[in-house]
Amino acid sequence: MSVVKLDGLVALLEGFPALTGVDLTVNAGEIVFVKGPNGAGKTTLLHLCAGLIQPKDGTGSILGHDLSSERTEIRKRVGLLSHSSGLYRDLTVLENITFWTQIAGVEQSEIDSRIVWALERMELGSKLQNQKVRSLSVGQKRRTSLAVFIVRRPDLWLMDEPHAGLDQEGRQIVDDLIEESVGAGATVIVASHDFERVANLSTRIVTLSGGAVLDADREGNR
Amino acid sequence: MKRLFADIRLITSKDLKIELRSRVLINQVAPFALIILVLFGIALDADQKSLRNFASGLFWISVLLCALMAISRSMTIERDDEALVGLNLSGVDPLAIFLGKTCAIAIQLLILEIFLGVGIILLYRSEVEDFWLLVSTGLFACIAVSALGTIFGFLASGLGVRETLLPILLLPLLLPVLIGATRAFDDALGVAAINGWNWFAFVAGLTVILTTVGAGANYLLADN
Amino acid sequence: MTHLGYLLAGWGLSSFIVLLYAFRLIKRGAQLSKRVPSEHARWISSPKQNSG
Amino acid sequence: MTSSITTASKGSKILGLTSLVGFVVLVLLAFFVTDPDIRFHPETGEEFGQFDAVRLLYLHVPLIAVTYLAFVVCAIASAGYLVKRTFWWDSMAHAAGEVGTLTCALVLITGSIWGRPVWNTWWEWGDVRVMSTLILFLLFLGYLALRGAFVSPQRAARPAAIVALIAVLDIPLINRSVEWWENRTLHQKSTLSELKIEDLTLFTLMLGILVALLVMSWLILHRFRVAWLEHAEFEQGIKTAIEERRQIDNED
Repeated sequence: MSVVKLDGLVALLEGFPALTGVDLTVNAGEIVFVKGPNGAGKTTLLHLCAGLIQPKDGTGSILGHDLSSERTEIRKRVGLLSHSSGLYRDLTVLENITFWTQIAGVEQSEIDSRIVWALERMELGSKLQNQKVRSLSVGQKRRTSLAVFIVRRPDLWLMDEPHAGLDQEGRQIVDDLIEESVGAGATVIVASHDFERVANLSTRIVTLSGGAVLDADREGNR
Repeated sequence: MKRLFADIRLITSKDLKIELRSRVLINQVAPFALIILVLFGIALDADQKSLRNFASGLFWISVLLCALMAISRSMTIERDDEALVGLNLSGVDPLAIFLGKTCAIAIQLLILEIFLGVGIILLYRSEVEDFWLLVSTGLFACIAVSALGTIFGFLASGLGVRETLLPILLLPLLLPVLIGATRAFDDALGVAAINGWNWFAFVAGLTVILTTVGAGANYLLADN
Repeated sequence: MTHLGYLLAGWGLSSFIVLLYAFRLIKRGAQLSKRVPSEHARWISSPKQNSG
Repeated sequence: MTSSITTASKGSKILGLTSLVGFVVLVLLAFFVTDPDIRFHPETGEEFGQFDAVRLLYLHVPLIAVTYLAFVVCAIASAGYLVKRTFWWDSMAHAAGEVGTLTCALVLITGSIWGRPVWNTWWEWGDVRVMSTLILFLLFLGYLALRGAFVSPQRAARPAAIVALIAVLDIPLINRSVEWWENRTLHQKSTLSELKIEDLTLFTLMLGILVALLVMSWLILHRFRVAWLEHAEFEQGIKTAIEERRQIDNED
């Protein structure tokens, strides 16, 4: 079953055609590496797949939901790790994760265990947990965003430069997480400039250029 | 329904917690309110009697100006690191976001109103004749202001000119609230021989209407 | 005629403003028409059809 | 005006010409044929009334009528947009909103000019209609400002429609509140009923409303077409931009 199915998709960003006609199919369990120069439309593609943008033209479906009319459904099931942290600066790490877990509608009985799991997984120790996000380093902030990202357990992982700002150890955690998630039935799309690293991780490499797919059939090194 | 209330509480308490930490209200908006009161006093070059007569109007104008700041701040919280995107992806009912943020703004405004109320009593020597009229009008009017303010905050959010656009969109629409609340206060402070409770009823009606309109507009505004 | 000044001001100003606005609309329309292919101007093919 | 393309069509030209002719007839009637408003006090026999200032009402009253009509059209078109989500409704709302704001400004100007000799003031606080009209004007200034703040007209459509609807819904509330605010109004129950409404006066007034309607239709029609073209130009710009981006694509 294809998790992502895009057909001639055009998307605008403030009147600029960021995507000029994307055809792309991603099947369940794939780890797709989206590469391309700056401004190729990688970020917009991820936002589109997350159901955040109303397509201008073309058709598409994500996780079986129509991209034009059922975007609310899509949003509930995808996770988006974007450039900005998506965190509240004046709340602590723990408060942020707790808020985002609760607001995502995770079962009450499961909330605590999930939070503990996410914090452990991202190696956010108890000292860090009580620090305000404002006072964190770039890497620590990224780890917190990742913890918020995984705690929801999305079916489709959309990750924009997941390794950016992380140290060697942090990058390894991200790689492991991606591996595990696919084992657990998720599908992953990673946009990145870190060719070596992500190519080794992915099952397929998609090259984006000028807002369209240049090549979607290259195999990854996984 | 239970989920809705839980989500509203979550969002409201989150906003209030952020406010407690960042202290924008206490450190910036409250002094601003105080400055307005003082400036009015100086600019009107008024004797104590006319200040007392104008007190309710000046009070509500100050509330409206502070509300603009509170609304702006409330939107900035969600915009700074794109937390709003996360809220949209969380699958939470847009109504919960709207009501949650409205509640948070309303609570902050209420605190400001208390502060300003003490201000006009001390600075303008206003005398309270009907305490409960004062309280009920203050409560309802600030809900109306917050509800409409939240909607227009969302409407204009993401626009570079939000700070300048918000006042011209919001203030004319709030004129009925301003008039109603001012007249009710006039009676409560004993500067006009009118039936303030009638004006309170008007304000309460407006609050219901405007909050409903806001909730409706919120659904239209939420992407689908 | 009493109040002639007021009368002229009221009628004159109003007509002037409307004419100015109308003139600017026509100018803007002509400018845009030059840049946009005429198939978008539905009123040309079917002039009887009002408002688009 | 040979083959050059404009927003004019045969229909709009006829409409425009009719408006012009109607306006000339209206001016003749308002200024030369109708009588000034002069009345005599039943006891003292003193002259009173609006005298020739009444001739401003043949302009002021029709302007009020079309202003309210334009805002109603704007609200209906906005609702239409929210239901249908098509550009036609959005353009109509935009056109009606802009023309309505223009006529609303004229209502305020002519009202003020009329008020000076008749009420002895340019501006009357506490008069319900004066205040409500001013607030209405400010509301729609905000509406137009909101539209102008968006880069892409498509993204402006929904917020603008919501603002227009809220604004129009707010009008009765504003009206109520101002009316109760100061329980007084200079406008008598109706300014007109106070006049000797003769057949000719009434006819001139009706003609005025008709002419104003024609002018308003002409303006909205052309504003709509401009909006339509702006939209087409925007779409065309996107098309070219997409093609350009694809070109770069192929060069890679």
